Amino acid sequence: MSDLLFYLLATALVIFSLLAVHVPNLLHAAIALIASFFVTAAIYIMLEMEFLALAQIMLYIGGIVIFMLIIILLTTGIGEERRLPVTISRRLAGAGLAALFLGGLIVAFGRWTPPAPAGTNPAVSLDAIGLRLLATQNGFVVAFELISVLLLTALVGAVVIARKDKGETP
Amino acid sequence: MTLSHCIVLALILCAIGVYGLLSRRNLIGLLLSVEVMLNGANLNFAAFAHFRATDPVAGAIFPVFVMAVSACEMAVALAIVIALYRGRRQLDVRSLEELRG
Amino acid sequence: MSLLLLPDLFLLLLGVLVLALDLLHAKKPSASGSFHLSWTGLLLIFALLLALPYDQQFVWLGSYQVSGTSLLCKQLFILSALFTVWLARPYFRSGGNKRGRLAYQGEFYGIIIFASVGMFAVVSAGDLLTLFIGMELATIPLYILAGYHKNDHRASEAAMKYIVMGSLATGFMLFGLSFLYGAAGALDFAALKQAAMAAPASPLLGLGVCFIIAAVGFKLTLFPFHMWAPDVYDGAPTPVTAFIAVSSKATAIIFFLILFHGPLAALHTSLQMPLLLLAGATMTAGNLGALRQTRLRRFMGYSAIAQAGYLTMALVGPRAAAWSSILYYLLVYAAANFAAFFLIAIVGRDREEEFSSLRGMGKQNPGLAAVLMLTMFSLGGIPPLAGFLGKFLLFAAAAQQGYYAMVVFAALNSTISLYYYLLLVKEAYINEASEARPMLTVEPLQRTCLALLTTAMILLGLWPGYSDFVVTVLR
Amino acid sequence: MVEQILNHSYLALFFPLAGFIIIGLGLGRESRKLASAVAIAMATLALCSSLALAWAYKLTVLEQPGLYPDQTLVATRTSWLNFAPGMSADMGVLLDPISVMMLLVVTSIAFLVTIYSIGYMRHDPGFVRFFALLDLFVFAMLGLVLATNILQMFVFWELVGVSSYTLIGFWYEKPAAVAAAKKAFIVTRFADAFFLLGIIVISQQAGGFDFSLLNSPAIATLLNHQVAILGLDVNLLSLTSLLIFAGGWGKSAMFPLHVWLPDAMEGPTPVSSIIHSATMVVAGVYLTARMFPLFAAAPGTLTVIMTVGALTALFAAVIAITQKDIKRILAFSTLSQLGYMMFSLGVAKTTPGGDILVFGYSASMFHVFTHAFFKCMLFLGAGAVIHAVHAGDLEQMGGLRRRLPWTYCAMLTACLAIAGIFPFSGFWSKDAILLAALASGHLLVFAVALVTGGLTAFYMFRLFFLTFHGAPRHGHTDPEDPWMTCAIVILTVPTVFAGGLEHLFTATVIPALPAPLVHSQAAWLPWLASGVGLTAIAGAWALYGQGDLRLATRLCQRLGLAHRIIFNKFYLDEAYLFVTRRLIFAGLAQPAAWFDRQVVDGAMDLCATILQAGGQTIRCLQNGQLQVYLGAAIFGVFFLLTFVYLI
Repeated sequence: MSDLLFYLLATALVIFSLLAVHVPNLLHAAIALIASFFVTAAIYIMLEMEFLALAQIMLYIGGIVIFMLIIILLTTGIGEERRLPVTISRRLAGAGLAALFLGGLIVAFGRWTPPAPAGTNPAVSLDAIGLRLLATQNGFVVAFELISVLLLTALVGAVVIARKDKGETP
Repeated sequence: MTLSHCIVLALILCAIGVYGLLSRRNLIGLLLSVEVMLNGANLNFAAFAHFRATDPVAGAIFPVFVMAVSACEMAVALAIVIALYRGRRQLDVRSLEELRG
Repeated sequence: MSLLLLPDLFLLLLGVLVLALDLLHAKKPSASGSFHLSWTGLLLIFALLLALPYDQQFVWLGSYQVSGTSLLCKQLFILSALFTVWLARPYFRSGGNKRGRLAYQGEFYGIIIFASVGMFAVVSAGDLLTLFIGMELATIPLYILAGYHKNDHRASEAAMKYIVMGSLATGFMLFGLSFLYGAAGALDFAALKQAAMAAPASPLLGLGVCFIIAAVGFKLTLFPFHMWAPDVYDGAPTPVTAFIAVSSKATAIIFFLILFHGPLAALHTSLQMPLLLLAGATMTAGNLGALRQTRLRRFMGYSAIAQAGYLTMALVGPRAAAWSSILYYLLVYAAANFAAFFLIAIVGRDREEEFSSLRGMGKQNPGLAAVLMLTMFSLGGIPPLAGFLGKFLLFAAAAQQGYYAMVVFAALNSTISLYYYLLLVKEAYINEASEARPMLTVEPLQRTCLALLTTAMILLGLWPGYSDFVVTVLR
Repeated sequence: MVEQILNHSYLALFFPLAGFIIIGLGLGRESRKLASAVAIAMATLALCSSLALAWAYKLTVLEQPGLYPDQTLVATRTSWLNFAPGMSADMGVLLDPISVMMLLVVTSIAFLVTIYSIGYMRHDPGFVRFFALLDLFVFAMLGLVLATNILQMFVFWELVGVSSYTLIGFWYEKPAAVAAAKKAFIVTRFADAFFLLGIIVISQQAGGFDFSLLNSPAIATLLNHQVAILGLDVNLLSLTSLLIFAGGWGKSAMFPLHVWLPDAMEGPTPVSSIIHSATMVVAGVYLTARMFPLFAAAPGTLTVIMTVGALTALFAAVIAITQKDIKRILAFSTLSQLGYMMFSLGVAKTTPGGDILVFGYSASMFHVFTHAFFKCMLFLGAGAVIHAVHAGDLEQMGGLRRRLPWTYCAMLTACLAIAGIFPFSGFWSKDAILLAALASGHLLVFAVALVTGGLTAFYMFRLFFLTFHGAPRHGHTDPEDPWMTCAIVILTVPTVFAGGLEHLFTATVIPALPAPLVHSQAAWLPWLASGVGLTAIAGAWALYGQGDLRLATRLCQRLGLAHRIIFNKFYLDEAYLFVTRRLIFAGLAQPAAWFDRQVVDGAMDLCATILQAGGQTIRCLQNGQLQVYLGAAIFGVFFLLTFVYLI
């Protein structure tokens, strides 16, 4: 049962992701990306990572994609990409290289034989995550602090770059 | 559903992202493709954490950090997109050809 | 807590202070408060770094470790940030550069400092997560900086190319880290080391290492991941180019050192072949690419690619040789590159940053031309300048593993590089072609910096005790 | 007193460096008087200190052979570079017979060239810069000569390259000068790439850099085994010694890396003079001599050295016959003489009986010594001629005998010396080399040496007659400059008499040899060599010296034997004409010159073209298209994936 569900979800994920990178209309692509993120969240739940699923929906979908949608609307207008036709040869080249790449990856990965007892870990509880994030031993406090610095820098930088200055000559 | 299947799925997402990067012409489309790739990487972490890792919590936390990092990256990227768009009024990746040689 | 953490904390604090100070000056675009605060702060932190003991080790919260070697790396990063700040100063004044005045001075320095915090984190990381975040913090700010000439198409183009390539690198990095995590089962280096020793031939490790070499290869400009570099070097503002060329590259190579001579040391033997191939291809691509350039920053981009090849070659050496030769070379390379970029900044004040703008320098500014010649000789590896010993140590590190053919290949490559470095010297000594141009103006700050850098290039070559010192610290 | 001198042995190095710093950094462009004063003072001080050092060395080492069995004295040593405990490279001053000899030669020639340059560069706007760079050059060469270890030698070796670059390109307004400087630098650097690897390999194997260590038999034994490199089975000792020799190959401009040397004539003539006589090109020979014990132990290395040397000697001499520019002829003659020194080292191997025969070694060093003086003088004389007629082409000279009497006499002695005529210095050293070649049993090399000697005499006297004899083919002539003449005249002394020191050389350079070989072993050899030389001179006379009978008579009386041969058997002269003009000139020399220009130079150009094409390819790939970059990166990862199979 759960296997079947996984394959269904995996197929959906691949299809939505393909749509996200393939459809000419950017708005549609962004919506496909949102859909693929939702499917990913579902897979996380299957992997017993509820916290991750939640973060996926709130952070990724709530943050990035909406942000991106706004930019798409702001800069290109709906359906802008129609004016940038992608030739079939370009698509083929891209697809060919990607397929080659994937082939290489899978062949390389195929050399790995998973160890025999293929059990699973117990579900990661939210408590464990919270405790680990702020643990003094083997925790992620430093990474947590660093990411705040990163956010601050990116914010400041993005404002500096995106801001339209007065009296600026184009 | 096994670990290998999950990883192959993640690798397929990576290749899809690569396909997008190579074939898209709109710069925002390129950024979308990168997101697909990062999503695949997160899936990888989650899969390893679920099936194999001795320290599954770490694998559950890592993707959250990845999301934050990619949010930063997108914020900066989109700011640059805006700056670029202001100057050129177009976002065709092929128009980026002033710097060459 | 320990004294050893102080530089990192002070640097963080300095970044915040610079940004805060800038808020006070929001109305005055050319206020110099943030500039003075930045460089004095950086200088003090450098002094602090020098004063700290090298023989102690401190692990903070299990994931942040400060040791003698990380202190040495941090000194390098601070120096690079310091010279970047000095180099950037004229760009915020009107008339300081032909491409136009930059705005948002405080933010610029703040971002440089925060990026340096990220580099600090890379050299101090104790687990893969901190390493990853540090690497991103050391990179994402650079995308912003590359596009700092907002109204210049070329700068925006450079920033765009940089961020797209960088994002791909981030994707590779994540896949690599996830495979390493899969192989080790945990994120800390100790677990990784154990896993690598237990099963060095695991394909998971192999995949992880491939992706990581690719990802860090972007930052180190290894062939064929180098292609963004000439474009970004060309489009970004000169101080940013210098910062990318020195700090970002140093971070990347130190990342490799930490990984391949630390947790993944068990794979070192099998890594040598791919690393050497990459190194050989990189130095050739860089040297050939530089042969026919006419734009100065683009030229420096290719030259930096070639240098990355030499650096990578030394990775195959034994641990002590690799660390000492690479750190020494980075120092030497930083001095020569900053000198070159100061010269480019001086030329770029009223002229295009092209080869032909150097003409007449030998007559009008003989001092500058002499510095140019020294810099190019140092980059080309001519004794007694520091570049020679740097290269010698790199080559010796590779030769210690018996890769003689590679050393000859690299040495011949450096002969090619001499050709184009001399091209620049020749240009400076050619007389003014047609129109009479005003003399180049050199600000006192630039003069001081150039004097410092030239002295460093000469002294490091004459008393190369530094590499010896690195070996002592490593023990 | 002696100890004081030895303790301060670094002073010999210090004075030229001080000169460079004072003149280069301290003086402005216009302080010509001061600059020349400082330059002369420093050159004098350097000469004095080196004389004192030689004296102290003689008292300490040579007169106490028991204390210093290998005659080597490290006078100064400071720690410089520590690679590992027990493995460090120092900076120091090494005194042994050849370094002391070179020290004296370099400082004395530098002293004379400095004096000469004051006259020669009088009107040059770069007067002050010239002396600064000259001092730097001398400093670099002295550092090379006195190096105690191979790394120090390499550092100064490259510094010689740098300073020669600045000197050859001294007139940087001339594109040809800049190109020549660059060519010299890059070609020698190319060879140095191998030299550097040689240093790295040997230092790692031996665990040190000192010459005393590297030349010890233990190291040769240690290295003497087969290793697999790129699938080939090679002897590590041969490989290492050849790598090190490659440095000398480039620096001493052995065929086919000689292409830079004729072009280097673009520099001012005093520079050519010092480069060709005592510095730079001799450095390669000096390196070979310095590492000789190692080379001698390696199978095959000495054969390579000998072959390359003999080939260069003959090849360059043949080409010199065709040249028209006075300085180019001298350049090719330098090449030829360097070939002499090189193969002389190469034949210094083992006799059929198995004894070590190092007579070639001392002969080579002796030739370095004598050649330095007469070659320096030839260039200074050529400079004086060029200075007088403002041209370097032989076709614009002629009849300068009366205008430049001092130069004329001096040049005559130098030409006689290089032609190997008794009793001038060249006679003795060339004879020693011929004897070494003969004694080694390499008859082909001996024949080459003999023929080259004849050719040398021929082209030198061709130059001499075309310059000074016949009718003037030029307009205005400047008078002789006292500074220049002074230097030239002083040089005649060693040019004539340096040969008398031969015994000193054989006695000190190879004291271990029980009974030094003397001329009596092949009494016919000096006669044969002189005969060839005189015949060649006569031939040159027949071809180029005619039209001035009075001088011809005087010359013929002086050269009694050749006179009689030519006058009594006139058909010989005809035959000689046929041989020289038809066979050698048209059949051999011109094709050789063509080969040199088109093939050897062309090969270098081809390399450059290939590299440039590579550069163009890289530029084409870098077409600005982001997705091409991305694709390249994807390919990169794809290829990296093979690594998974490697582990």
